[in-house]
Amino acid sequence: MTDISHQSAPQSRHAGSLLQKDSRTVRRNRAEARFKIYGIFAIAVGMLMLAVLVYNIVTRGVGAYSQTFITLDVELLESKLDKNGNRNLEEIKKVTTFGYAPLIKNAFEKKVEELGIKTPLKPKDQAAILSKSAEAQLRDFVIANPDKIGETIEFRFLANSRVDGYMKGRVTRESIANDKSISVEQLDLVDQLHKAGVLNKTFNIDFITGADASDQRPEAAGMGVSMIGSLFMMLVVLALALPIGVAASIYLEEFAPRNWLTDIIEVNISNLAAVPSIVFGILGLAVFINYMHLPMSAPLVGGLVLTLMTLPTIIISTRASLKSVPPSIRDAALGVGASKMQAVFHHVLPLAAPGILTGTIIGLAQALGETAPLLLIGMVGFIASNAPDSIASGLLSPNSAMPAQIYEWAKRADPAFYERAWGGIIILLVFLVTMNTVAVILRRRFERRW
Amino acid sequence: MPTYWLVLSLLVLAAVGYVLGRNRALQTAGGDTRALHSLPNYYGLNVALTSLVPALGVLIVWMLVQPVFVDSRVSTLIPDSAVPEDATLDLVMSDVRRVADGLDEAVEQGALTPSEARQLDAEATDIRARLGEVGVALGSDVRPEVLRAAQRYRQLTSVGKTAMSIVVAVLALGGLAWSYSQTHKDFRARNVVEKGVLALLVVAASLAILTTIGIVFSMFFETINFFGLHSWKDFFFGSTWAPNFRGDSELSILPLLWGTLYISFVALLVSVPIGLFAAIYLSEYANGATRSFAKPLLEILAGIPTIVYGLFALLTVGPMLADVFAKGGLLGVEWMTGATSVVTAGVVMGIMLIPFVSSLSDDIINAVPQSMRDGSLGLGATQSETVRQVVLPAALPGIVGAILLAASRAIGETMIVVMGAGAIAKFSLNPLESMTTITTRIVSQLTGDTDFASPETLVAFALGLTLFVLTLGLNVLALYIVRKYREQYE
Amino acid sequence: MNDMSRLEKAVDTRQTKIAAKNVQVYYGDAHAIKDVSVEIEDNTVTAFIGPSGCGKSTFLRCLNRMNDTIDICRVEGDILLDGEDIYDKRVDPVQLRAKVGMVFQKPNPFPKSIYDNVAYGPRIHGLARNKAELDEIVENSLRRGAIWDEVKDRLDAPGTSLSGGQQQRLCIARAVATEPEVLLMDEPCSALDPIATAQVEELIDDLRKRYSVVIVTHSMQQAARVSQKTAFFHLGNLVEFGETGQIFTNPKDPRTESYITGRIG
Amino acid sequence: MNDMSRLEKAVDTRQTKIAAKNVQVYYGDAHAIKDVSVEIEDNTVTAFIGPSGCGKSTFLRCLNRMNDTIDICRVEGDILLDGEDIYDKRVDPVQLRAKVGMVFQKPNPFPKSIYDNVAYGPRIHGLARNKAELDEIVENSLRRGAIWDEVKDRLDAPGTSLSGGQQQRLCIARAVATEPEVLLMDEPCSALDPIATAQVEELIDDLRKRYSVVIVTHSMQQAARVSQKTAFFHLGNLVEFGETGQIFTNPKDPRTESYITGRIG
Amino acid sequence: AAARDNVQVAGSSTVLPYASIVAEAFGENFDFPTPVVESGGSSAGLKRFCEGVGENTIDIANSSRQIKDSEIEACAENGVTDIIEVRVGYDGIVFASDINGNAYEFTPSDWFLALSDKVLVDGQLVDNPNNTWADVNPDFPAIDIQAFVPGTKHGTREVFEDKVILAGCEETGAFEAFKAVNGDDKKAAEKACISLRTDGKSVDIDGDYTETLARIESNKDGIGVFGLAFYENNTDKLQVATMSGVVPSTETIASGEYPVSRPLFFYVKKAHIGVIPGLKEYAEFFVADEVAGPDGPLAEYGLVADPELSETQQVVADEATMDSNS
Ligand SMILES: Nc1ncnc2c1ncn2[C@@H]1O[C@H](COP(=O)(O)OP(=O)(O)OP(=O)(O)O)[C@@H](O)[C@H]1O
Ligand SMILES: Nc1ncnc2c1ncn2[C@@H]1O[C@H](COP(=O)(O)OP(=O)(O)OP(=O)(O)O)[C@@H](O)[C@H]1O
Ligand SMILES: [Mg+2]
Ligand SMILES: [Mg+2]
Repeated sequence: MTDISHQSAPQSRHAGSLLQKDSRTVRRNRAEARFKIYGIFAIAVGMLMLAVLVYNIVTRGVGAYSQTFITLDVELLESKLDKNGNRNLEEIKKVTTFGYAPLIKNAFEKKVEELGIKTPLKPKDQAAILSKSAEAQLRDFVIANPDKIGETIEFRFLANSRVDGYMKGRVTRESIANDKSISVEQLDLVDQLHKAGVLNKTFNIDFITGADASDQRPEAAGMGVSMIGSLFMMLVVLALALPIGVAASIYLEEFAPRNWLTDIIEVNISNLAAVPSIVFGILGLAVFINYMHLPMSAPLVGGLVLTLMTLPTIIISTRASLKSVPPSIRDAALGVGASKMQAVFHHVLPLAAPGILTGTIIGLAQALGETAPLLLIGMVGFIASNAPDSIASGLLSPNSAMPAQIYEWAKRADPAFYERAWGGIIILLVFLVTMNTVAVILRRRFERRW
Repeated sequence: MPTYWLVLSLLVLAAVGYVLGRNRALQTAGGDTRALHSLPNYYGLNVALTSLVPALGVLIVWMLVQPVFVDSRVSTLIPDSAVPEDATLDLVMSDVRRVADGLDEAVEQGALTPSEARQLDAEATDIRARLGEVGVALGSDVRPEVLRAAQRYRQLTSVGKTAMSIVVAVLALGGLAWSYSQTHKDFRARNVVEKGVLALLVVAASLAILTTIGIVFSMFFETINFFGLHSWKDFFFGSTWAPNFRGDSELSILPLLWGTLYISFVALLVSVPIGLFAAIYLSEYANGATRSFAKPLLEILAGIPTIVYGLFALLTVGPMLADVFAKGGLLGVEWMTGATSVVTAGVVMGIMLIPFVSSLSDDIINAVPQSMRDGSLGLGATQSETVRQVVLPAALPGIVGAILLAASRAIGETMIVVMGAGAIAKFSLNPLESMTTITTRIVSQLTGDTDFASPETLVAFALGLTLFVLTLGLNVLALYIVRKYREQYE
Repeated sequence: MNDMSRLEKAVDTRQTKIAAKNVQVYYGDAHAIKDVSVEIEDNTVTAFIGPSGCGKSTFLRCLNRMNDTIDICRVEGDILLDGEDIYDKRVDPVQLRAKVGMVFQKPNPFPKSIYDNVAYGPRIHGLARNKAELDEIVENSLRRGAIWDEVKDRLDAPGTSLSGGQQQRLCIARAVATEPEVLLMDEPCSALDPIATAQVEELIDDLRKRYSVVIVTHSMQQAARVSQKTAFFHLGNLVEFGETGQIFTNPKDPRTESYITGRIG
Repeated sequence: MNDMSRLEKAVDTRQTKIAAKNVQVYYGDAHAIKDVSVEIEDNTVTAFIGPSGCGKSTFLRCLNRMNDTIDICRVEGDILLDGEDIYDKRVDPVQLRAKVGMVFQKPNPFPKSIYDNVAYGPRIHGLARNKAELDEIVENSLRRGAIWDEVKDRLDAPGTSLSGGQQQRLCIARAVATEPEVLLMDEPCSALDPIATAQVEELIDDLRKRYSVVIVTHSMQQAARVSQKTAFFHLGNLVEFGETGQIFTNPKDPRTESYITGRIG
Repeated sequence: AAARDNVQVAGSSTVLPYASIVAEAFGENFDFPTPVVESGGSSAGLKRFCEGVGENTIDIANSSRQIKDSEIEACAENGVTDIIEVRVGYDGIVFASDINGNAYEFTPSDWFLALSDKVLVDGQLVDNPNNTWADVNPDFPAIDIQAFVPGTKHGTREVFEDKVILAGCEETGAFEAFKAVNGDDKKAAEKACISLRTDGKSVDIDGDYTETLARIESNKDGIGVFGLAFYENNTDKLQVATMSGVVPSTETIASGEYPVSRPLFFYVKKAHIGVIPGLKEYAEFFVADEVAGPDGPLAEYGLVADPELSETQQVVADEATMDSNS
C-alpha cells in the first residue's frame, strides 16, 4: 500500500481504514513498541540493580545496628585507683587502662558466682568476653567522677566482637575451632549469661554516633564522627562548588565571547572531569597543605579538594541545560529592556535549574562517596577524634569521612568490621537520600515544558 | 573571635549601606523610581558591594600576610643558638606559636591575667604545667627565648589585629561614603553592579584554568624525574607493564591504555543505551508520578560507594559470568579463567554510570520545546521516530556532555576495576580476560610500598599526565563533533 | 465572484470526510469547546473563523488528535473520519495523523536543514524509494509551498534561519510532502505577503481537488476566496456553519453577522 | 480616506527620531540588508512592507540592536537615535532597548504567569512604586493590548497556555507596559481577528501621540490605515520610502507599484 | 594559624592496625589527643614524611619495609635529616586456602613450579606446563592451580618473591639455568625467576586481604597469601598451609623457623620531638613491653613481637637517629 509507485496523480498514500493498520504502520508500531520496551527495560534494569544492591547492603549491614552488651556491677576500689586517697585527678590519671583490668575481672568473677554459673574458665578468660573498650569506659567514668571511687556502680559494657557475632549467628561453635580469641567454654558462659539476662543484644546507638575504634575493638566502632566529617565536607562543597560552578557556566555559556580562549576553557573543564580523583588529592596536598599550610586531615581541605573534583560535573550539566533554553526566551527578555544579566538570572537560570540540580545531585553523590583523594590529604586511616565542638573545629580538626571509614573497615581483618562497613554504607545512603531529597523536590518545582 | 565580629560588622555595614544607597537614590529622584537610571536595589547593592568587597578583600589578604610578617619579625628575636642543631627555625616558630596560643587560651579561661601573661618569666614559672592546667599541651618545657618570642608574637599579633580592624573599617566606611556620595538618580548603578557580577563570573570560570595549571604543575616535576630514571621509549612504546621491587621494571603505558579504553568502552556500552533509553522513557513516555520517583531512585545508583560495586563485581557478577564462560560452565567453553574480567568490571561500572547518562539527558530532552514534537507528530511520525529524529538531535550537545561525563567517570574509576577487572596489564581482545586501567595503576603505585623515589612510584605521575593529555584530545574531538552536529532550535 | 459559482456545482457530489458530533474540549476545568458538531466534506475547503481565543485551533487539533500531547486537555464526543471514530481505542493516532496533516499556527521548523525538514515526512512514511525520488518530492513540495525559489540555493541551511514567513511556507511544504487526505492549516498565511498568500491559496485550491482542507483564518476575504464551507466559532461554540457564500452574504445568527460586518481587514 | 488627511497636517512638525544611514546587515556571508537609509520620525507610525524574506524583521531588529544576540549577524552603517549612534561603544544596549521596545514576529511569552509576563518590564525598570501601581500598569497594558477581558480571570495562568492570538496580544501588552519611546512591532496583528486588529490599531494610533511606532505588516490596508510613512523593502533593498498616501496612490518605483497592485488581501 | 596538637602518622597499611591499637590506647591513657594514623602505603607515608620539617608535615611514617637510601637522600634534600628508625616487630606471611578445601604442605619449590613463568623440565627452560597442583607435586590433589598473590605494589609481594619464589627457583635448579641463559648475570636470573605466569593461574590482588578472602570464597580451589594477623581473625574461613613443614604462628616466626616474614618499622622525625606534644610519648608507648611485648595487645592481634624489643626501646629513649646508629 505504501510502496506503490510515485504517481503524480490522485489518491493519498494513506488511504484505507483507520481501524486496519497497513503493513507499514504495523511495522512502525512494532518499532515504536520495541522502542518503548527498551525504555521500560532500561528503567527496569536500573531499578533491579538498585534493588539488588540495596538488598545486599541492607541484609549485610543491619547487623551493625544491634550490639551485645553485658551489665556488670563494678566496685571502684580505692586501693587500685587512688592509693593515696586524696582524689587528686593527676594521680588518678596515672592509673592506665591496664590498671583497670583487675576491677573488671573481679566484677566479672563476682557476677558469675552470684548467678551460680559453673565454668572451667579462669577469671581472666571469663572477662575476655568483654570488649577491650571496657577498661577505657571505666577509666573515663572514674576521671569524670573521682568522687565515686569506692562505690559500686552498674556498668553496661560491650561484649567483644566474637561474642557479638555468636549472638548474631555469625560465629558458631564449629567456626571457632581454630580461633585463638575465643573458646567453646567462653561461648557456654555467654549462653548462661544470656539466659540470666546479664548479656543482651540491643539497639546500638553508638554505631550511629560514635567514633572509630582500633582493629581490636570492632564492637566499639561507630560512624558518628566521620559522619560529621562528611557533613562538613559536603557543606564546603555545596557552598563553593554550586555557586562557582553555576557562575562559571553562566559566564562561559552566556557572556564569554566565542573564541579560542573560551574553547580552551571549555575543553579544559570537560577534561577536568576525566582526571582521576586521586590526582585531585595530589593537587590538594600540594596546594592546600604544602603551599597554603592548611591543617592535615581537615574536612576543610577535604571539602576543597572535593569541590575541585565536583566542579566539572556541575559545570558540564549546567552548561548543557543553559544551552537547552530556547533563545526566544532571552530575546523576549532583552526586548523589554532587560540587561543580559537580568535575562539570564530572571529567566534562563530558572529554566535551567532542573539540569543544574541534577548536576549537583550527581556531583555531590560522587563527592560524598569518594575516598581516593582523601587518601593523600590524610583523611583515610585511623582517625578517632571526638566530635567537634564548633564550626571552626569541625572544619579544621582532624576527621575522616564516611566513605573513608567504610573503606577502612572493609579492609580490616576482623569479620565484625565487615558487617560494620555495610552498616556504614546504609548510613551513607540515608545521608545521600536525605541530601538528594531536597534537591529533587526543588527540581520538581522548576521542571516545565514550553 | 574578633575576626568573626569584624566580618559580622562588615556585613551589617553593607546592609546599612544597602538601605542608605537605596534611600538616597530614591530621594534624589524625589521618591519616583521612574526617574532613576536603575532600580533602587541596584543603588543599594552598589553601596553595599563597594563597602564590602574591598574591605573583605583587604581583610583576607591581611590575614594571609600578617602571620608571615609577624613570624619574620619574631624570628629575629630567636638567636641562632636557640635553634637546636637538629631543628629548623620553622619548628621553633611553631613552638612559639603554640606557647602564644596557650597564653591566649589561659587568658581567656582566666587562668592568667593579661598582664601576667605579658610578664611571665620562663625561669620563674613552670609554663608547661601552667598551660597544661588549661588544657594546652606542650611538647617540651618552654625555653626563655621561646617565651619571650611568644610574648612578642602575642603583642605583634594584637597590634596587627587592631591595625587590621582599623584599616578594614576605614576602607568599608570610605567605600560606603564614596559610593553613597556617588549615588544619584543618573548614576548607572545597574551597569556598575553588573560589571562587578560579571567580574565574579569571570573569576569563577578562570578557577577551572587554575585547577588545570595546578594539576599539571603538581605532576610535572615528578614526571620529569620519572623520565630521568626511566626510558621514555619504554614508557610510550613498550609492550609490558611489570613493575617489581628490584628496579629495572618494564613500565609501558600501552597495555594500561588498552585496558582503560576497553573497560571504559564496555562500561559505556552498558550505560549509554540503558541510560539514554531510561532518559527517553522518563521524559517522553512516563507519566509524572513514575518520573518523579524513578529518576531520583536511579540517581541513587550514582551515590552508592564504589566499594559496594567492587564487591558486587567480585562476588556476584564475576562468578555469574564464570559460571557461563569459564571451564565447566554452561557453555562448555573456557574463555574465562577467573571471576575478574573486562566485562565484569565494565558491566558493573556501566550500572553505576546509568544515572550520569539518564538524569542529565532527561533534563536536556525535557527542555526541547514541545512545538518540535508537535511538528513531528503532526506529520504522522510515531513517538519513537520523533524522539530519534527530532528530539535527540536537538538535545545532542547536552547528551554528548552527559556521555562525556560518564566516560570521564569510567576512566577515573578505581575500586570497581581493582575488584572486577583484576590487576594484570595485558593486551588481549578477549573481554573475558583480566586487565587493568591507568587510573588503578596510578592509585596502586602511589599507595604501594615501593620506594617513593623510584620509577615504580614516579610512574604514577607520568601516567597521570599522559592520561590528562589523552583525555584532552578526546575532549577536543567531542567538542568538534558537537559543533558540527549541533542543532539549535528556534 | 467566480469562485463561488464554481463550488456550488460540486456541492452535491461531495461526501462527508470528517464528522464531529457533540465535541467538548476541556483544558483542565476550562471548557474550551462546547458541544460542537460539524461535518467536513471531501474535496472541500472548510474555513474556521472567529475571534481570537474562541477555540479554532483547539478544535482543529482535535481532528488529528494533536490534543493528545497536551496533558491537561480532555476531549469528549465523537469524531468520525470516513465513518470511523478516530478516538477509538484501536485507532493508531500515527496513522491518523498521516492521513490528517497539520500546519501549526506558530511555524515550527525542525532544527535541521531545509531539505531534511521537508524530507522528514516522506522518509518516515516511506514515500520515496530512492534519493532521486526524495529530491523530487522535496522540490515539488517546496514549489507548492511557494518557497522553492527562495531556498533552492540553500537547502542545507537550517530551517530555523529563515524569516518568519519563509518558515511558515516551509511548514506548509513539509505538511504537503506527506500527502495527507485531509490537511488542517492553522492560519497558514498569517505571516505571508499578498503574493505568497495568493500562491498558498492556489495550493489550497489545488489540494481540494483530491483532498479535504480545513483552514483557520482571520481574514474574511481569504475565507470567502478559498473556502466552500465556513464555520464561525464564538467563545467555544460553533455559532454557524454553512456554505461560505451564505455565511458571508446572509448569516443566520446575529453574532455571525456582527462579526462579519465588523470586519476591517 | 479621512486618515490620510489627518496626518498630512501634522507632518511638518515632526522630528527625526531614528536615522539609519547606509545600513548593511550580513548573516554570515549572506547580505540581508543592502545599504538602507531611512528616517523614522517622532509621533509617526512608519510601516515596513515587502515580500516575505525581504529583510523587514532583520532591519527592525537592527533598530534596537536585537541582532546582537545572533552570533553570525553583522551590522554596518550608522543608526542614530535622537542623534546618538546606537552602535556606539558607550551605548548601553539595555537602555536602548528600554527606549526602543519590540514585539516579535513569533509570539514569545515567558513561561510564567500572564501577570508576571506583563509586570516583568515595569519591575526591572522600576516603573511602579508599589503593588497597587504595578497592578494598575498590568491592567492598563493588558487593556491596551486588547486582551484584558479574556485573561482578567486567569492572570495566574501561564502565558504559554494562551491561544496564538492571545499570546500575540500578551506580547504587545508586555511591550507597551515598559512605555518605550519607540515601539517596533513585527506583524503584531498577524494572528488577530478583525476586531482585535482594530483594537491594536487603535492602540498604535494612540501610541503615536506620544511615541514613534514602526510596524511591519503584510496587509496593505493595515499599512494604509495606521501609518503615516511607509517603507517598501525588496530583496534587502529599501526600494521606496515616503508618505503612506503617496506610496499607495502614486508609487515612484515600478517594483513598489507591482507589489501594491498585485495586492490581494 | 593555630598550632597542631596531635601526633600525625601516615604510611603502610600493614602497620596501620597495630598503630591504631597503640594510638587508641595512647589516647585513652594520656592527656594528649589521640594521634591520627593515616593509611596510604609505605611509599606515600615516607614521601610525606620526607616532604620537610614543620607542622604541616607528618611526624611519623609507618613502613612495612626499611627506608631506602634514595629515600633518605630525598629526605635530606628537604631538610629531614634526623630520623629515628623504630622496628616494632614482624609480620608473618602465610598461605591459606578455604577451610573446606584441601590442606597443603608447601615448600618454596612447589610455589615456584606452580607460578613461575618458565620452569625447568628435563634440563630445559620451558613455559610453565603445570596446570594442576598434582602436576607440581604428586602429593597434592589434582585441582587447578589458582593462586591469589599480592599485587606488585604490596611489600608482601617482595617478601613472597624473595623468600618463596626465588628460594624455590634456587631449589629446583632453575636459577642456575636462568643464569646460564642470561650470560651469568645474577640480577637478570633473579628477575627471570620471579616473573610469574600471566595465563590467569596466578592472580595479582591489588586490594587488601579482604579481597583475597573474597576471591577464595568465590573460588574454593584458590590459595591466597595473607598476613598472619588477618588469618588469625578468619580461622573460621581459612586453613593455613605449612611452609617447609612449619606451621606459621607468632612463635615459629619469632624463632625464625617459619621463613616467610618481614620486619615492620616506623620512622620518627626527631626535629618534631619536643615540638609536637606527645610525639615522644607515643613512640615510647608503642614499643613499651606492655604494648609491643609478646603478651601485649599487638601480639595478641597478630604482630610477631621483636625479640630485641629492649634495644628498640633504648633507641627511642635516646632519640638515636639512623646516622648515629650506623
Ligand atoms: N538567523 C538567520 N540566519 C541566517 N539567515 C537569516 C536569519 N534570519 C533571517 N535570515 C535570512 O535573511 C533574510 C531576511 O529575513 P527577515 O527575517 O528579515 O525577513 P522578513 O522580511 O522579516 O520576512 P517575513 O515577512 O517572512 O518575516 C531571509 O532571506 C532570511 O532567510
Ligand atoms: N494549552 C492550553 N492550556 C490551557 N488553556 C488553553 C491552552 N491552549 C489554549 N487554551 C485556551 O483555550 C481557548 C481556545 O484557544 P485556541 O488556541 O483554540 O484559540 P484560537 O481560536 O485558536 O485563537 P487564536 O485565533 O488566537 O489562535 C483560549 O481561551 C485559550 O486561552
Ligand atoms: Mg489559534
Ligand atoms: Mg519577519
